[in-house]
This record gives sequence, C-alpha cells and structure tokens, in this order.
Amino acid sequence: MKQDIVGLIYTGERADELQDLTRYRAAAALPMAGRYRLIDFILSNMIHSGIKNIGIIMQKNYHSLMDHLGSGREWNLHGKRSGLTILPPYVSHDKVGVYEGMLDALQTNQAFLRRSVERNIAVSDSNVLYQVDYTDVVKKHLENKADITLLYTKDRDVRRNGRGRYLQVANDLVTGIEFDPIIPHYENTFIGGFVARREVLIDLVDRAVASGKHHFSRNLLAEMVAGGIFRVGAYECPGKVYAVDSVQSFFQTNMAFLNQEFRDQAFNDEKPVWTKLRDEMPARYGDHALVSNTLVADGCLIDGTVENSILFRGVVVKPGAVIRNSIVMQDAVISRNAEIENCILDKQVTVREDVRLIAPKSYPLVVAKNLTI
Amino acid sequence: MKQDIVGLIYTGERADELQDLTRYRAAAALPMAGRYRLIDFILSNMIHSGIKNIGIIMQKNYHSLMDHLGSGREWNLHGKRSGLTILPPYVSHDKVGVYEGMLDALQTNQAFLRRSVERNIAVSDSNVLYQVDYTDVVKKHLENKADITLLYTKDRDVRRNGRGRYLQVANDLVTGIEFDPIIPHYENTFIGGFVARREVLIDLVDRAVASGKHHFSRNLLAEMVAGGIFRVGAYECPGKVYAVDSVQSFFQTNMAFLNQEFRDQAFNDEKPVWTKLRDEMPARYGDHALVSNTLVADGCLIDGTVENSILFRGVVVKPGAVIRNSIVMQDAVISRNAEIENCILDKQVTVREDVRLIAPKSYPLVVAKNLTI
Amino acid sequence: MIQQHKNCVAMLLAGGQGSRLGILTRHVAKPAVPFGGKYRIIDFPLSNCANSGIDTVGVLTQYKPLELNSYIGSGAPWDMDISNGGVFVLPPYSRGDEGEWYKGTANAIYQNLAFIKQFNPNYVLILSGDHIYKCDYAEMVAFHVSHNAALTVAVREVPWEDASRFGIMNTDSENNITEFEEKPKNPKSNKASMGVYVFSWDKLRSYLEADEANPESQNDFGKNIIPTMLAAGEKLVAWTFDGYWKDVGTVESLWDANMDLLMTPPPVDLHDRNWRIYARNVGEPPHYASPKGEIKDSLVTEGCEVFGKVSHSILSADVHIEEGAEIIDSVIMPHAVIKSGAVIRRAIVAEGAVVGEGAVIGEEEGKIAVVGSNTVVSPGYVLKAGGQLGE
Amino acid sequence: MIQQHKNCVAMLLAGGQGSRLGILTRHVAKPAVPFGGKYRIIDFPLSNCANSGIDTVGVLTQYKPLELNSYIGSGAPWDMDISNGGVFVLPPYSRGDEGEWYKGTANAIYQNLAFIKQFNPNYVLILSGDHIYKCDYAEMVAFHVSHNAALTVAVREVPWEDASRFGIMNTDSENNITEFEEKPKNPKSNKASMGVYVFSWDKLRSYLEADEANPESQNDFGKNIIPTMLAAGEKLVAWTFDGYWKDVGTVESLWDANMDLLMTPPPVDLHDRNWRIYARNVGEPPHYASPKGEIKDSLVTEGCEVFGKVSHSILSADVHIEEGAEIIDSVIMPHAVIKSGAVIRRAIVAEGAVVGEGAVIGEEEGKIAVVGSNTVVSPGYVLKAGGQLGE
Repeated sequence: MKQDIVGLIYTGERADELQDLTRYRAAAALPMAGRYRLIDFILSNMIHSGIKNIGIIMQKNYHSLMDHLGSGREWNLHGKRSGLTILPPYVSHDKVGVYEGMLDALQTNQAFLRRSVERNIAVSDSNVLYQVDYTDVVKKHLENKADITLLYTKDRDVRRNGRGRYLQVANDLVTGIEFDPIIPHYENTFIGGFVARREVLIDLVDRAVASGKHHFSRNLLAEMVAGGIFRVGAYECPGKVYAVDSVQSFFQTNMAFLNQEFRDQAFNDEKPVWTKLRDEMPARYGDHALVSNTLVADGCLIDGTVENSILFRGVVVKPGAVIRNSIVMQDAVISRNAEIENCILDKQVTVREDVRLIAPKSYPLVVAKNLTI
Repeated sequence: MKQDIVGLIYTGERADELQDLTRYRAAAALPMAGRYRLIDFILSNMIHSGIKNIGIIMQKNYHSLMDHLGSGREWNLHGKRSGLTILPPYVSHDKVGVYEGMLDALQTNQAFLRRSVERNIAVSDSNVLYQVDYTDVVKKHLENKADITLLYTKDRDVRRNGRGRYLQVANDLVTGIEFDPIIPHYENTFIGGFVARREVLIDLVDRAVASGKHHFSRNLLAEMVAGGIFRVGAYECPGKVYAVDSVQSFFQTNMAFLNQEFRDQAFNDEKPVWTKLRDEMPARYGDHALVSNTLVADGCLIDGTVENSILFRGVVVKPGAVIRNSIVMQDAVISRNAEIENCILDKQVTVREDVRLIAPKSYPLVVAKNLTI
Repeated sequence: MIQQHKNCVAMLLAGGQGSRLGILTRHVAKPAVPFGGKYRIIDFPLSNCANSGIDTVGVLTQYKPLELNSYIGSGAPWDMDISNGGVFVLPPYSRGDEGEWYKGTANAIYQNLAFIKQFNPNYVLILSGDHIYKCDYAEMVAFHVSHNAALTVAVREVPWEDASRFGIMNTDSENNITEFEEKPKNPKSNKASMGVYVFSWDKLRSYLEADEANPESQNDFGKNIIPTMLAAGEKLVAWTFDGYWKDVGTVESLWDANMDLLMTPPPVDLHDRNWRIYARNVGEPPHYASPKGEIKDSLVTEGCEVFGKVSHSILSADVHIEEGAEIIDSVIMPHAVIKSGAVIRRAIVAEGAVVGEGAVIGEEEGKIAVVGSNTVVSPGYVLKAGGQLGE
Repeated sequence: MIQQHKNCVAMLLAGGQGSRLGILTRHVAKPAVPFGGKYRIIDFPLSNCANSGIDTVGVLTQYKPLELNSYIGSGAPWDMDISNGGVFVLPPYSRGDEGEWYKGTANAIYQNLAFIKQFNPNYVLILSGDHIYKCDYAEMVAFHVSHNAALTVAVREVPWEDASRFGIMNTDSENNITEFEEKPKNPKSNKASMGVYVFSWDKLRSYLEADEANPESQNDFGKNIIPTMLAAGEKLVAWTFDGYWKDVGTVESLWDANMDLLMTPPPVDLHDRNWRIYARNVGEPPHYASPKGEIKDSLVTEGCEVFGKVSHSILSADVHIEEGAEIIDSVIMPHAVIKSGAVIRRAIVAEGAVVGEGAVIGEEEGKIAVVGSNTVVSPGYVLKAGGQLGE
C-alpha cells in the first residue's frame, strides 16, 4: 500500500527545434491534447504508479511551469507526507545556476535525493509522452539485479535521423548503446526514463561528476554499459511513445490524440490525467458549427467549420471561419471567414477576418503567442 | 465584505549587518519569537486587514522563504480567488535578474500590479515588525486625497545612528523627508510601508523609471515631497514598531516578545499570526528543568536551566545545561553542563558538553547554522 | 473548537426529497442534480458565495447527504477548503436520545444555531438549494447594513398577472416591508420573495427561539417568522434583484433553465470570467466530435464522444452518443450512453442511463420525458412525452 | 459522483455519547476529547491512517457531529483534503420517511455501505474512535492479504489473569481464529480483540446484509458478525499488535493514558518524526514560562502562560496558570484558566473551565476529579477525589 519510489522529472532538455513554442516556456509546459501540458502525462503516470513524492528540476523559462504546477493541489500532491518539490535553478550568494545537463542537475539536487526516504527512484525526461507502471519497472529492476534500468521502445516513429539514443538489448540487459547516429544500428530507442535504487543513483552521480564526466547518457551510461562492471537493465515501455523535440513532432503528438486507440491508451477512467483547472463552461456550438474529427476543450465558442484539429480551452471560432488540420491554443480567436490549415496557433493569437493562413502539411506553421495576424 | 486592497511585500532589503543570519536566508525569513519567521507578522497583519491577494517580491536567497510559504495554505491564501503570488527574480532567455531596489522590483513586477483587480495597494518592507489595520490606512488615505500615504512611527527605539528615513509631518501630510542623517532632524521614522491607489502607483513607478530614477525613497519619494505637485500622506502606525536590520536589532526584537505588553500587541486570539506547521508535540519539561521568563515552542525537550530566552521548535536542553539571555533556533542541542549567554544559535547548532559560550549583552554572538561547537 | 469571527455566514437549505423532480431525485438530493453540462444546482449558490466573499457555508440536508458530502468534499472547488471557515454538510443529528427531522425551513436553521454560533457572525444569509442565478450577496448584505434592518428579503418583480402565484412583499416607498401575503388573490405589489434572506444574527436567534417555543408554528420563514417580525414592528426591507433567476424545482423548469443556456445571448452567462460558476472537476479529456456526427446549437462538456447528431441540447461530461443516434431539445446528464439509432427529443436522460438501440424517448411536443439515473432502456423502447422511466 | 477506486477505505466508529467519560463528553463526542496537550483522541486513528497510506476515512457518529465536523474541517491536518478521497463525517440520515439510529457497530457500517461502495475498495478497515496507539495498518492489511482472509482481527496479548475481562480470540498455531469468546470465565487464549478489523469488501457487504435481515441480531461485530462468519467456515485470522495501546473510554483510563506520556521513555513516542501524530493547529504563540512559575516533568503546549507551579501534568493549548496556583498530576484542557492560589491534584479540568482563587480540585489519592468544560468554579470551592463538577 505504501509506495517505495520517489519520482524525479528533468525539464532542462534542449528545445531549439521547438522554435517559438519554447521561447517563453519549457518543453515540459508545451500545451497538449486540448487541455494539458506535456508534463501532466508524466506526472499523472507517476502518480498512478503510486508515487507520492516527486521532484521537478527546473531550468530557465520555468515561470509558466511553476505557475501551472502551483502547489500540486490538482495532482493531490499538496500534502505534508506527499508532495511536489520544485527544484529551481539555484540562485544564491555564490552562484546563478543553469544546469549543464541531467548529470549536473542530479548533482546539484543531491539534497533532494538524499533526504527522500524511498528506496527506489524513477527519473524521467519531460519531453516524452508514454504510459508505464513504474511499480512493474522497479519489480523487474530488482528481479534483474540491475544497477540501473532504462526504459525503451521499439516504436520506430519516435526516431529521427541523426538524433537519438539507441540500445542493444539482450535478456533484459543493455549490451550496447549509441548516440545520435545518422542511421541507428540498434532497434530500441531509449526514451529518457529510468529507475534505480536511490542510494545507487546518488553514488553513480557522485562518482561521475567527481571524475569529470558531463553527460548522463554519453558519458555515464556509455561507460556503465561498456565497462562490464555494472548491470544496465532494459524495460520495454508498452504502447505508443511520442518524443516532443521539434515543431513537427509536437504537431504529430497532438494529432495522435485524434486516434481513438491512442486516446484509450492515454486516458483511462480509472487513471485520469490531472491538470490545472480553469473552471470553463462546456463548449458552446452555434447554428453554423460544423465540427469533424476534432478534440474540443471546455470554454470554446464554435460557430464555424473545424476539421482534424485540436482546440484548447476558450478558443473562439466565428461563423464562416474554417480550421483544418491545426492546433489552436488557449483563448485564440479565429474571426469571420478566416481560414487556417496546418497551423499551430499559440495562446491568445487572433486571426483577423478573411485572413488565410495555409501551410503545407509537412511544415506546420507556428504563430507565436499574443500575435494578431 | 469584499476587500479592495492588494498587498505587496518586498523582501529584497540589504542585510549586510545581519551577518551570518542572512547568509542563506532573506531577512524576511529570519526566525522570530520561537515559531515564526519575520514575514509571518507582515503577512498575517495584511490578512487580518482583509487583504486576500498578496504578492511577494523575491530576491537572492529566496529558497528558504519559498519553502516556508509553500502554497500559502497555512495563511488560507491557496484559493483560486485569493492567494499568494511568489514573484521570483526573473530568469529568462534574456536576463538573470536581481533587483536594484524597490523601484526596480516594482517596475519588473508591473504585470502583477496591472493584472490585480483591487483599487488600492498596500506595500511593505519585510524587515520590520508592526501591527496596523490597512483598511484604516486606506480610509485615511482617501479622506486625505493623498497620492501615496506613508506609514511612520514616533517610536525612537526604531532609530539607529546614521541609517533611516525620517519624516516631517503636518496635518497628516509629509512636508519633509531625509535619508540616513547622522542625527535625524525629524521625529517621525518612515517604516517602509505605504498605501496608494494601484493605478497611481503604476504610473508613479513608470514615470520614475522612465526618467532614470533608481531609489524609491531617495529619488521618487523625495521629489514627490519636494515638488509640491503630489500629496504625500502620513499615517502613524499604532503600538511598538521594530526594525530588524542588524544582529543587535534582531536580538532585541526577539527579546521584545518576553514583554507581556508587546506579546499582547503582537498576538491576539481573534487575529492569530499564521506560520508554517511542524506538527511537533508539546514541550516536554524534565525533572531538572528550571525555566524562567522564556518563550518555549512545541517540540522542545528541556531538562536544564533556561532564563530570559527564546527557544524555537525542537530545541533540546540537557540536564545541567544553562541558557541565559539567548535565542536558540530550531533543533539546536545544548548538551550536558554546557553554558551559553547572550548568544544566537542558528538552526541545528549543537553545543557540546561542558562548552561555555558567553558574550557581552551588547554584542550577542551568532553561531551559524549546522555548526557543532 | 474556537472558530474565527465571521461577518456573514451562509446557510443553504438543500431541502428534502424534492419529489416534484420525480425520479431525478430518487438517488440524489436536489442540489446535487446535474445542470448545464458540467455543473450541479448547488454550484450556483456556492459560487455566488465564493464570488461575494462569503467563505463559510452550512448546507442543511436531510436527504441523501452522502452524495452531497461526496460532491462538496473539502470545498476546494469553491475556495472553501480553509482552516477558518469552509463548507459543512449538516444533516439532522441526535440530541440525547432521539433525532429530530427538520420540521420546516425555520426549524432547520434553528436546529443548527450552534453551528452558526461558532462563528459569531454579524449577519446570516439564508439561501435555497434549487435556484439558478448569479447574485452578489455582498450587495444585499451592504443594503441590509445601510438600512439598519433586522431582516432583508430578496425580491424580484414578477409580471403582475403572475403575482398571485407567489409570496408577495408589500412595501412602502422606502423599501420597508409593510405586509407579506402568500399567493394573494388581489396582489398589491409584484415583488415576489426569492426565499433568500439576510438576518442580523441576534434577531435571527431570538425569533427562531421564540418560534420554536410556539407549538402552533409550522416553523417556516414565510408563514411564521416574517409575519411575527412584522407584527413585532421589526424593520424588514425588500432588496430587489433584477437578474435572471429560475427555480428549478420541477422537471419542466429544470429543462427550461437548461434550454435557457442555449439562448443568444444566454440570460445567465457562464462564460463571464469575473463571476465564474465553479464546479468539481471530473478530470475528463476534451470532448471528441467525430466525422460521422453533427453538433449544432448545443453545449458539450469534456469527456463526451459524439458520433451521432445533436441539436439544441446539453451534453454533460462523459456522455457517449453513438453513430446514428439523434438528440434534439434534450438534456443528457453525465456518463449516459445513447446507442445507435436512438432518438431523444424533449427529454432529460439522467446520470449513467443507457438508452438502447433504436429507442425513442420523448416527443416533439408535450411534456418532458425523463429517463432515471443508471436506467437501462431496452432497444426499441418508446417513452411518450411526460413519461418517466426508471426506479 | 464517481470516485476513484481505493485499495483500502477506513471506517472509524466514533461512537455514541460515551457516557463513561461523564461530563467530559457532555458537549463533545468522545473522539473530539482533548488528549496529550495538543491532540484530540481522533488524531491517533486519523494519523495512523495517514501514516499507513490510507487517505479515505468515514467517521461514523451520531452524537455531536458538529464539533467533530468543525475539528476535522477539510481534513488538511491529516493530508486528507484531496479530491479523490478524504475524510467524511457521516451521521445517520434519512432514507425516505424516517431516520434510523445506529443500532450497533455492524449496523453503523451497514447504514454506510453506500459510502464505501463509492470507492469500490478491496479492503475495509474498521477502527474505533477511543484508542490511543500508533499502528501501521498497512502491515495489518498486508497480513490480511497474504493470509487470504475474509476477516482479520487485531489482537493484543493481555496478561492471562485479565483475559476474562476481554473478548478473546482462540486461534490455532497458524493464527486462524477458531473461536471467539466474550469475557470467558476460563480463557483458552490471552489474545484480546482490539475492535480493529480488516474485512475483504465483498465479505463485509454480504455478511452485513445478511445480519441486517436477521431481526434477532444485535448488529454487533463481536456478538454477531464474527460468530456467524466462523460458523460459515470463513477464514478469520488474528493479527497480533504488540505496541502500546490504551482504550480511553473512562475518566480513569483517559487520565492514565495522559500520565503515560510523562514516563521516561514514553510508551507512545509523540516525538517520533517518522510517525507523527497530526492535529489541527490552533495558531497559538510559544508558551511563556514566567520567572514566578516553576514547571517540572510536564508537557506544556503552545499558547500557555505559566505563572504558577506545575508538576507531572499536561497543559493543553492556551491554558493560563496564575501566580500561586499549583497543578500536580493533572490534565488541563485547552483555554482553561487556573486562578491564583487554586490547587489541582489528580484531576482533569476540561476546555474553557475557570477554577477560581483558592479552589481545591481533587486529592492526593483516590479517584480522578473532573471539572467540566466552560465550568466556572467559585473561589475556595473544594471538589473531592472522584467528584465531577459542571453541567
């Protein structure tokens, strides 16, 4: 009944290829599926694995993320014995801190790791979307007598040319690992999540940093796999996995929610995905509404045509407006007879009357927050 | 019934003379009166004035303060329609921000000022301790048709040579102001709190910054008083006022709570001072306990002699130990036959057996956090 | 337990079994009946309290307190999960040997005087649990204070021809209530009581105690307390509320009030960000509108999956409309499933009901048909206008 | 209202009027009686739940639910102010026309089956509201699961000579309960039931329903449910608890349990940071020990002002001991005032009582004297050992 896993989410991933979408927000705070942020899926997944203490390592641009998470109340993580710990970049007398990467972040937040009482730790990147029961992963990890167990997927959609971490796996152990190959040689993709004994992880990080290593995967993991002293376990993540590291993959991941099968994987009545509330009224459809294959959040006012799209909370679609194959974020307004296709409209974008904004399907167009076009 | 004042607390005061006490904490987070932090008094006072939205401007070293305030739950400031807004130093793509002073901080946090809906604003420093009903101040401010109204005290104990802001007051208006004189010429001390119409303050700050001013008191206030265009009101703060800006004044302010009259001013059954909870058991007195003129928080285990002192939560006083005229912070341990006098022991300090630590009354000795002596 | 002093405490009369709502209140108390897609009726008075700065509310119920308790929980959705106040469900309880039921509205408050006393308020606001409206109670309390009244009654001006159906307050030119008439044949005023009162706490207490001591009394605010106070010469004033207000105590009025939300503009604007109506969140994803469906002129709540046709209707959270099903002029409550080929017209389908393939519920004209909660309607079943199906 | 599935839901029997506590429960339910300076009795089972990972608790009470409701509030002190569970006060309520009182422990749970059903738990933990102990219920549930039991009864081994005063579980070598005997003359075992049970939910439901259908039954777990389950051949196991445990159902045992906290080391360690006992915070400043007073071998809670002599006693929050007053071997509950020259010895002074100048309460030997809550004791009054003063 009591859980023995502490969670840690790293939100410091590089986000260059997400362009304007991450100008004022961390990748973890990217809007997803109409009413969520990317981190909601990781967080809720940890919670449904019974994890009650979760640390979130913040990096630059963490204001929107902090605002989103608040006290953790919406995730029922606001108690004395359970909770969300925001680990902001360290600003003190001596230092204005920005992490070099996961390894540096783990080292800097050793105090959190040390004062946790759980025996195991689950660490996850925040720019991926997957569902796994960490209890199962830890169970396997222990059976396997591994020092660390990496989550991987065989799903080839996650791959992108020239970027990625691939694993060779035999008997649930990692036997080879490669980074950013032009053409991957291994069929398994490491998805940036792993479990370990907490004490073991503290020790691994301490040693790695002390011996001058900087990169978690490239240095620490690679040497663990190569050295033959450590047992690096592997656990195949069930279901679809999405990585959100570019405008294209952001677009595809959102659109994946139009697929009934993926919706069933991601949303489960017994395991809701929690997010910050907005107390919006139900979506209002007008007489001219024509909506097809679309996810619509509460607070929308729709009186135009919408196809194959995702409408976030409070989007207004005026009569005569047409939205096709697009992602429209919170409080955007599409005026009369405007037309958009293959677009990503950030929060509070206004598209004026009669304006047409049509991009090719393969290169969705991002309109930055607050713009009126 | 609905309150029309938003609160803003500035925690960026310089704290050089507080020495080691502010090495890892803001002055606002200084421990006070056995179970509080300095900011608790300012915050609770605002809340008891009916203020439900309060922003806290953070500066360097704000981790302990953020940890203390949490979600604002202990102050019932965790709602959707009311709340605590932590305004951390701004870290973004462009800037790693440390404020120049109150004026810069107000300017940087204009978004908070602008999106508040209340018509009036109460601003306070965090390194003072006073009780005032802001509703009365605002009422007077409006009657007085002032542009800004400053809180002052006639209490001469607040003064220190060569530091301070003094006011000449006539008919509830400020007619003269001076900064850091060696010998003050005016009898009224400005205590760093003021009220204004929110819109007026936004405008004042905007103009001041736009015309190159840097200091709130020295530039903005001084010119307002001198210029004759603005009405600068004055409101006398009732009761005792303490400023906490040096080790001596920190010591004196804590010790003031041993005075029954001041305790009655600061603590009022109808207006509790809220603080972070620790769920400690009641203090346990042993057979050898001899405690006199002392404030003792829950969680203490006392089996020695304690006189004229303040014991914070979880302090352990072993048999034979003697504490006189000292401030002993959370979880400190005074071992058998140790003796301390005129000392300030920071959190988790351990005084070993038989150790004597005796300072003169006028120069209390500070022992930094976590030390074992 | 010492509580902090409060300026105003609200007492919400959540009422009895609400039998005029028929099978809709068979399994929940009236205030917990779903409304407007994502709300429950009680969200309106509770949100009004939150928006009016009132953070301490007692909810008096003697019927199905469990569901209300469960819905209200810690009070967080209405910002009432605070340590110095909050929202409390108060069923009748035992004093010594036997329990007492609430004999009337006044008796319900009388039995909970000890609750109010904890907060030692200046004013007590009495609310009803079956009204849909947005009201700034702070204004009403301010009116009460500025008129130095013992009791302020909220009234709204009804059409003169309807006045004889209401409890009417006759007032002088300064809003002083001079007479109260229950359903007068020849009304002298069109100011109908809304059943919303502000009492000065000391007056409330003394009149309730006196009323309780009178064995003749029916212990009702309208029938007993107000006339007694008038006779005693107390200052009673009428405060006129001129916004939208609807009593949803019957199936027809509940359906009407739901349909009112589909007017343009709606008479009660749920989209107003300065006066939100809060509700407990259900944690559902956005709703999905399929290429096979069609939705017009409707409210659709998160969690729905719509494969059929929906027009001029309200779909609550997690409703499934299968391909080929049709929903017209109807209210579908949470978790209901409408199977393919079913037609729902001028009907209310309650929580968790399942309407089978090809069933026909309601008719184009006539009274509203109702399917009760968790009822399974057989394929092809026909429910006529005004019919009610369910246990 | 759909709630999330829970592995284990706890039901806390807060009981009736608790008349064995005399005037101490005249104004509050037993679980709300102050204990150990800053706690109420109910803090122990609630904190045990929180520390055992159980976040959903129903508190069954038919007496003074107001004070319990007010104390428990949103459940925040025990981390139970959550949206998918929490702590709920459940007084008996109306079904249709009439209310029913709780006829026995089993009937109290029976009447609240609908509450449990909302969470569809695997296991239901039944607790009592008048026990002081620290217990990891998770261990007990794990024991229940690993033994594949229908019912697990928590027992403690009492001295053989006392066994005939308890409900005794006779077990085989594998902890299976073979027989239950209420106060056996010739006990075959010394395993006394603590009145703490873990049921598998399906078993609980079916046996409670059968029990309710039996008009002969007294609807009691010990007298009816356990024997029936044994007779039916269900697997009942005994789980032995070996920590400190005290039933505080009488004045003497309540005083005893308070005094136990002053032992060195205390048998129930309130200082243990890994198993905190949570309580609602009262917002009081640290206590003040004056130069004129003297405190030895005592517990003193925040908010106290001590100008007199205190030895081997418990002072609760906001107690004032005036100069020259003396407190020995006594429990002083919150907000009490002991005026100068008064002497309190082997006594319990309840909440808000004022003991006048020079009054003498209790004696050096004999039974415990009690001053009831908010009682004003006249100057010079003498209350003998075992006396109770107050309304």
